[in-house]
Amino acid sequence: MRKLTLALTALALGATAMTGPATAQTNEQFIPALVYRTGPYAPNGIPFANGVADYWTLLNERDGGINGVKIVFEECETGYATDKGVECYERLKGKGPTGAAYFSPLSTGITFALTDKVPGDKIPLLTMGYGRSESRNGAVFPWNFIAVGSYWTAADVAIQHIAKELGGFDKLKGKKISLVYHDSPYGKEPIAALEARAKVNGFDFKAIPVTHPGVEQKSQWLAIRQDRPDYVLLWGWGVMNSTSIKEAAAVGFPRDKVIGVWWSGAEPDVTPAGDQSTGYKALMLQHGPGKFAVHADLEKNVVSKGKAAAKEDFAQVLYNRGLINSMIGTEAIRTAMKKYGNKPMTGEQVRWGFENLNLTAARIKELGFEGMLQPLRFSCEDHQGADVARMQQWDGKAWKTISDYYKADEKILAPLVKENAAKYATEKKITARDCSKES
Amino acid sequence: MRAPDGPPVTAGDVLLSIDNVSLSFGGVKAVSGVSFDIRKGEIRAIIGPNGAGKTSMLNIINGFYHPQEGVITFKGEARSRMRPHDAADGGIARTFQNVALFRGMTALDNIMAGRTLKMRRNMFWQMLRVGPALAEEVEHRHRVEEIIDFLKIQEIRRTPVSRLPYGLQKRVELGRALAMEPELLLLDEPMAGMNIEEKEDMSRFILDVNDHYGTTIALIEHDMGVVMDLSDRVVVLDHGIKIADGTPNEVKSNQAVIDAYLGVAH
Amino acid sequence: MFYRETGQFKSSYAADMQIFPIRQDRIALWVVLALAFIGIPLLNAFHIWPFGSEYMLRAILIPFLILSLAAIGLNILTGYCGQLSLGSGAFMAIGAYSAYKFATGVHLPFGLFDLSIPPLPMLPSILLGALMSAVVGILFGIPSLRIKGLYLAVATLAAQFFFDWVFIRVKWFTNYNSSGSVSAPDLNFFGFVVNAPIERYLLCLVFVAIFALLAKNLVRGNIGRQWMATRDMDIAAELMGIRPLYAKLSAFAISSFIMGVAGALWAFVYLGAWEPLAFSIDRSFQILFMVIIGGLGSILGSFLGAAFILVLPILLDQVPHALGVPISVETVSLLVFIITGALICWLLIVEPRGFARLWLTGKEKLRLWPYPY
Amino acid sequence: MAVAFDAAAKADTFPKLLVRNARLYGSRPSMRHKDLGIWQTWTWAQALELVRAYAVGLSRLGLKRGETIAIVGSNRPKLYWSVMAAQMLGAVPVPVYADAVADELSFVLAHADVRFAAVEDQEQIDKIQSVLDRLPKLELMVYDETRGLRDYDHAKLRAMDDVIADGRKALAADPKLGEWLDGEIAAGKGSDPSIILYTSGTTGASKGVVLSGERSIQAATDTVKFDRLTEKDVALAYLPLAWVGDHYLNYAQGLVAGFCMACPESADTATSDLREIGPSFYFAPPRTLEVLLTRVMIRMEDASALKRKMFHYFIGVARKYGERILNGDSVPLGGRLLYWFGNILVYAPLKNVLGFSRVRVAYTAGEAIGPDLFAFYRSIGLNFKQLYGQTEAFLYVTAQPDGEIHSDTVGPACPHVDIRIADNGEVLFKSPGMFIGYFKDADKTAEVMTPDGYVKTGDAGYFDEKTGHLKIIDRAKDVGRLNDGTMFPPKYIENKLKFFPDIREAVAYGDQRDFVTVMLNIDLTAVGSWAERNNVSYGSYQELAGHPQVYAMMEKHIAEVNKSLADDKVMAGAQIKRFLVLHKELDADDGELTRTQKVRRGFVAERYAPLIDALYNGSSAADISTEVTFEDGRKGTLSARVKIADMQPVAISGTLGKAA
Amino acid sequence: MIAFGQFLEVLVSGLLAGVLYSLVALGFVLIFKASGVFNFAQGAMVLLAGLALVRSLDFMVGKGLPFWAAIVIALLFAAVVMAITAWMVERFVLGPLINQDGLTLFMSTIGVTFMIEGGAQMLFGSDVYPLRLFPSDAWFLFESSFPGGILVSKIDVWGGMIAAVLVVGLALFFQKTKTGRALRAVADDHAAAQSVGISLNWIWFIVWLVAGLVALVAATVWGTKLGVQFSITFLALKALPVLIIGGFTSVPGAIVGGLIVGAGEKLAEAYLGPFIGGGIEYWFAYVLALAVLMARPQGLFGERIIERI
Repeated sequence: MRKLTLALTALALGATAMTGPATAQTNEQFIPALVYRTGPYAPNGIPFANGVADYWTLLNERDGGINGVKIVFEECETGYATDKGVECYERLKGKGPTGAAYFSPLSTGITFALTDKVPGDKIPLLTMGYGRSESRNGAVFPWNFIAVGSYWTAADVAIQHIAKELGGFDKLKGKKISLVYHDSPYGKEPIAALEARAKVNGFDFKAIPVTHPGVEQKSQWLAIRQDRPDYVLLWGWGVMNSTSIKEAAAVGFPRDKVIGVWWSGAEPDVTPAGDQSTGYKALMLQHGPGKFAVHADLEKNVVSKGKAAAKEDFAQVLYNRGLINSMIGTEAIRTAMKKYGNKPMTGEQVRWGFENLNLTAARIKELGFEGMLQPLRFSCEDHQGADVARMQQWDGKAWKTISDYYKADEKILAPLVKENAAKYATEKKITARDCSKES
Repeated sequence: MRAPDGPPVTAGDVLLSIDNVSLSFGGVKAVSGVSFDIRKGEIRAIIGPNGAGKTSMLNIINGFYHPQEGVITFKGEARSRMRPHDAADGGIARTFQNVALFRGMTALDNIMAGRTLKMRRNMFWQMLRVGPALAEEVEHRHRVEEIIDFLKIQEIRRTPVSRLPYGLQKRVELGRALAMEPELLLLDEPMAGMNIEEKEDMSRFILDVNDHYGTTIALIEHDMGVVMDLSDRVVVLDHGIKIADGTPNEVKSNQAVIDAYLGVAH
Repeated sequence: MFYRETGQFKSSYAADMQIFPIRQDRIALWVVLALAFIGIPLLNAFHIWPFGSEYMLRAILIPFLILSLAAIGLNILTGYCGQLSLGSGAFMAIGAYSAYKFATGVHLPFGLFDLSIPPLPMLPSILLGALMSAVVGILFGIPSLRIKGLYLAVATLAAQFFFDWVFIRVKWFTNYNSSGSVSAPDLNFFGFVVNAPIERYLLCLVFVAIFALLAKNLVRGNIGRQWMATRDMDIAAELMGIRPLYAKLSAFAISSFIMGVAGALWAFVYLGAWEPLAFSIDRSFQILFMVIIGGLGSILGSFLGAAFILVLPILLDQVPHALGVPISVETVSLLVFIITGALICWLLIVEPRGFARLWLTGKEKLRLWPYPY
Repeated sequence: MAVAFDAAAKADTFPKLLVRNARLYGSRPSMRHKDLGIWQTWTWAQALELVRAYAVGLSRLGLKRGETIAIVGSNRPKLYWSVMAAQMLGAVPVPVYADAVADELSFVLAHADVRFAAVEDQEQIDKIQSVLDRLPKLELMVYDETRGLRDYDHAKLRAMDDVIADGRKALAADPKLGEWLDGEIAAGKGSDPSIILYTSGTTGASKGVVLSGERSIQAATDTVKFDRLTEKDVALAYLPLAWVGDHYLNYAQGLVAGFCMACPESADTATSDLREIGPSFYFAPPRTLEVLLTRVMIRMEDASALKRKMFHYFIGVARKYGERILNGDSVPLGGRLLYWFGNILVYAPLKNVLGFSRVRVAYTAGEAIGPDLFAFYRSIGLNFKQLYGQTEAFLYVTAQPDGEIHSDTVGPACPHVDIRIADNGEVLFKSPGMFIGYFKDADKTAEVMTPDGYVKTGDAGYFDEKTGHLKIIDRAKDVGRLNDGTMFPPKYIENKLKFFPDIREAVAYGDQRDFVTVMLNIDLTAVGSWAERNNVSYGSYQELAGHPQVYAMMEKHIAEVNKSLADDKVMAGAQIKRFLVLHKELDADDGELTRTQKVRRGFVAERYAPLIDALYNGSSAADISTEVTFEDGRKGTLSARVKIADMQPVAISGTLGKAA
Repeated sequence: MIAFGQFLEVLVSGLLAGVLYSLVALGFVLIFKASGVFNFAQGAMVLLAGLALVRSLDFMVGKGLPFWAAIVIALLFAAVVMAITAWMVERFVLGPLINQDGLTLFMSTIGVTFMIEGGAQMLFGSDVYPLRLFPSDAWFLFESSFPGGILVSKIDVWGGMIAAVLVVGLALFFQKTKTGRALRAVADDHAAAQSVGISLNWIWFIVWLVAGLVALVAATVWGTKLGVQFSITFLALKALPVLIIGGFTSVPGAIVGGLIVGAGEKLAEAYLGPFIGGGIEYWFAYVLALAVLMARPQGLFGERIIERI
């Protein structure tokens, strides 16, 4: 009998959960947040999720929402698992008066699965700095917004930086560059761009996979020790990053010749390795850690009121990335409101907002993000909006920006995007939009 | 009684003969140089003190052990090596000293499992379970029900065997062996651990099987009274060597047998 | 109590051997089927709680059905044939990727053996994909002839990790997609494109219903008895003429086939686009949990186990939010972990044979009511 | 199949009925038998075909009109068909109890002059062969079960299947044979002896009651109408084949109504078979009902406290309203509602587990039934009724019509039955089903017949003034008087005692004595279970029976009976003064009970004379040593010291109940 | 010479890595040996022990305690946490499940895994916590013979030494102490052990405690190597092939199995990987294990399974 009662209670509770609380007021914009605050990738997931949440709180606290429309958000724990992510998506997509404004899953696997679903539900997918690189092509991927940078951008910029360190692109010729990557679609994304680059610049490229989760990389790094590449690119996530840095140190590979992608360039990636991380470089998704104008607002309106999600991760790399992620999303909503009026936006309207989002330097400054982000402008064809990145280096205590902005070489990347997008379109029988006809 | 595959054997003929068979495990001789035969239709007992190699002998006959030396001739076909399921195919069934039923299944399913070899429909038909597959299943169920009736275990048909008392488990095991319609039935201590009443029942069943189905039976048994009552001929093993062979009366008065048993008693 | 069996006698073996010999069970089954095939679509069409929402269909019912199917597959191998396997994820992956290849066209550039198959329709693709899974299942089942129990379980992990690697490494499987992720083609069945959640749900339901029936037929037939005999006492089974080779490998084949279908559905119908991580070791464990919690050697148990392992955490996850309790998602998901773990332990203590046995015990009680035993 | 005689003609023999049924209900089941795991079923058409073949087979073996054929075994289709096949040939079947010992068997077979015997299996054959020297006339035994008979000398044995197959072959080969058989069927006259049923007889050797087809069918037709039995009904044939009850209720009524008779797999499985087949027409003697109720109560004792409480609560509700609802009396709405709940939670499930869910008409008879016991079954919605009858009447004398049910009466006379109460209180009757006479025993026949053609039942009874129903008190010759003249109907007292589940059997003494004493038999199941619950340890039946706590319990029961006797002015003087608990169960094998499980009072009194002496001489214990028969037939001696307890009589209100 | 140097380097690092796997595998072996339970929770226990250790260490260092004192107290604290865990597991999970079959017990340890993982993260946080107990740079040996020398990670050597001490310690525990001998008795025959008055509950508590302590030791090494974080639980998967090869019941088997797996997978990755695409060490370890099982179905050191009827 007890069993039954328990089961019934659980069922009843679950049932009420599924109907959704009847708290929805009309003037609210619902934004879901797929987060992972537990499990193997929690160290990276937590700061990002905090940044995302804190920015929304800031808007509500400081501005009373977006143009007077209050932001309501709900987190759903995915644990970085695809099926859990899909469940969260289904759970949250219909909430609020107008449904979910957009989704940001912060997981390549979930992104893939959702890419298939969002066109049907008409909800944009904001995958800032991750996901399918070819989804930059808005004609084929109308609902995906791989904002700020793709892995191909990253790969290209990394090579550009190496060229600069070496003293010119001609110096790349004959050099050995190895990629140590997480053996998954995420880790494999840059290979196409790097291979293209290798062809152009004439360096030896070698890809070295590390099996998930990457707790054991001895053989990979012994191979590197013997192979003696000039540079090692690191495309890891979670525990793999710090392990790579430690192994690099163990085999005596100079840390300043290791260049990580922006997902390998945050505090949780370097602190476990301690001093051994000193000198390690990583790409920046334009921004780095540190406090900017927006942080002052946050401290004033959110932190001081005890409403911040952040703790010691405040102003860290991934926290700041979370802020930018939310900012781009909310600015897209704001843009949409210009067209559709100051009321909660539907996903479809938000998509229009994304496509017409133009973050000028002035606007970025106004928002308090000056120094974190270059101007960004989406269009029907371009769902990336920017293709620049910088380089940072860990000095043992903090990340220091060590380069100016590099612009990715469109000559190399554009054909890749075009080709892969076309392939996707054929496979999925999608007819690409004609962007010239879009308003 | 349908005759299993193989040349027809008439009553009184030798069904199985063991010629000079030896078996050892890593130097330890379990059976050495044993020869005897089993005639069609008889009840043949294999007796001997503990460790005499009786169970090893049964294991050799149904192919579970492969003797290092010697030849086994079954239905006129000599074999030195056969897989257990070949023996089963050839019409040898057995029961086990410690009941070896399929514990997760009901008595009915256990006995039905004994029909495996007789069932011919492939997996595809079984999956659909229509037409010929269902007909086959029904036909074999009918045969199994006859055995259930024969052994008077109707009441426990649907009971998982693990819940049955020991005596009934033994009976189900006999049923499972009978379901194979064996020509030669090997019984390894069919009455071990039974009380007098159960023993009487089991003796009755063994005689009935022999009588009703005409099955040739080779059995190992400790209870000398039972052996003398049941069997037509007895072979006596001691330490892996045959020490006597003959009718119960002959064996009873054989000095070597008396010594062997007395030796055990000391 | 609700069972009134008096007068339900059987005058033929066919009637005696049907899946549900008790009339009340048959009625219950028809009610459940009617609800599943007609009730839910109707409720969905008129947006009536709880099946009116897409969430219920897409996030709960569809994965529940697909994982139930996978659990049935594993149950045949582990529950009926006694071969513990941790490679379910791999067999699902083989089903998924093979179906994908058949649906998008197979081209094997082996020089002389240049094999080209044009893209096949969806149904044959799925079935052929499952067939591939069955073939691989047989291959990886061969060690079971020598290795038993936990050792075998860990050995099946070899298949799991090997295929994890294969589908990442061998670009051929992903049609040379740069990232190695694949996206399912249209679910076109005889010209009808399955797309809406309710259609997807019905598609899964049809597959699950058919395979559950076929699986049930197998396990109660001759081959099923061979499996169970092998499971319970392999030596005795062999001495009775059951060939361990045939029994075990057929279990591997059937089990892998069903898991292959489940894998294809999981990829095509549930995820739509996927990477090998969708079929990782976690999936293998998840399905094993379902089978054990649901009840080894029970088709019904596969459904109950899938419901418990899949649905319970989802429900628990939403409880605090539904009640308006302000707990962070982190705490909630950790609590869900702890509670799920505790429930598993508790259930095992109450009934180590899983839900199926609990169900049977309950049913037995109802049949004997008002008697206590 | 050509039916030679006029179908419209009245079917006055059973074979004619069989032909009629094959025509009317050809595809409906006539017989079911739980065999090989399922209910093997034969339609009326199949049955006719089979019986015809069987009859031809038997006739080819030499069975001729007017001869007798013994039928020995339990309820099996083939044995019923043996009866039919014999009747088809005009031969007279003589059923014999399957559990009859060799002596009884040889008496009947010899007395009935059988040349043929249809027997069930090896066991019966062995039994007959052991007394073969006393049966010089016996020529051939046909047997149903072949098992174990392979090595038997088959000079006097035939397998039934072979006989049937032989008959079938002959029928197929020679079309004339079929016509001949049709002629034989038509030649059967209603007034011919149809069957000889040997009464078990509470005293002396059994007598063969000869019944005619015409009369049997007339009686059965009346009762079939009375209870509105149709071809859609189902009955479980689980009572002894040789007992008039089975022959009447199942065989005769089955043929008349065309309903299906189902034979259980074996006696052991009768309970579960009953549950499976779910009969709509049911008969059980009070003893069976009593055992059943005891079992229910004991099993419920092991239920959880909540369930037990619920069970007893709703049984209480049923006792309050159930019978009234069944009788169609007015019941308050609340009561109906409670009963409705009770039906869902208790009564219907209980009927289901007992196998009574589909019972439409049920009878009990054979001895008086405890009012509480009777009320219990009726209260849960079972239409149990009482009937009164005997072999000589072909069972029915009286029966209770629906809605006129009283536990202490046996109902009014059946249709076409005439009842008269003799001066000495003995019930006399004249009925359509009345027997022709005792086989080869004209003296005895004359003894029980009055000159004007009434049959003496030997039972004492009277018509109840209120209801007009017959009330049976006891055997006419058993009703005695105490020395002070108080009426002493032993059965009446015994039945009151036997209603306690703990008491299996009671034997009361008092005729021509100063006071009433009883010997009790405890019910091992009930008392054993009680002992287990109360941590009373015992090593044997004897030890348990003699246990002081058991005595204390019995004392309580007797005190209750005394109280109820004291309430009845007539019976108040017959209170029990002393009692003892017997150290062994009364057993049919020892001759203490009849085969129908009735106490042989005289025999018991003789056998336990020292105990009875002790009951009346005031001693507190007595030694007894008796010979017992074990199951395997061996004999042994059992000695014990039995305690005797005294009772305090309940004060009697009003005048002493002297002879009225 | 270069090739040989490389080979040697890969081999040595493989062997040492294998020993680190053995540290985790040992915990499995202890529990399986004594109770027949395949303890799926061993990985989670390493996480719990590591988190308890590193969080208390950080806390005390933050309070200004000298490092050596902090580390001693932190180790004690972690040991107490493991003891409590062992007690709870025995009291609430395994105790009630006594006499159930292996699969049920295995499943129950999965339940335990969920609880430990949830509980550990809830109590101690789900971030990554650096732990620095052992040096993590490397020696370069024989630089004279081989160009660049043979690289040997210091932490791996530390791990190896700790493993050696642990094995010796366990051997002494099993041979010399009363409890240890009782454990062995239980391993041999549950019923017999019970009949001579050894409380099975006490034994199970002890064995889980010892396994917990082994997990703590593994956590110190692996925590230093990876930082204490959730991913540490994945080590269990690396320990499984070690177990198979060594046999579930053998302590030396766990070590030898570790050596074989470590060396095998590293050599395969280094010499086979480049030809078939790399990233093969994970499955290679399992295939290796499978190959060993095909030859010896009970593992190299497992007790021989004798087929009897």
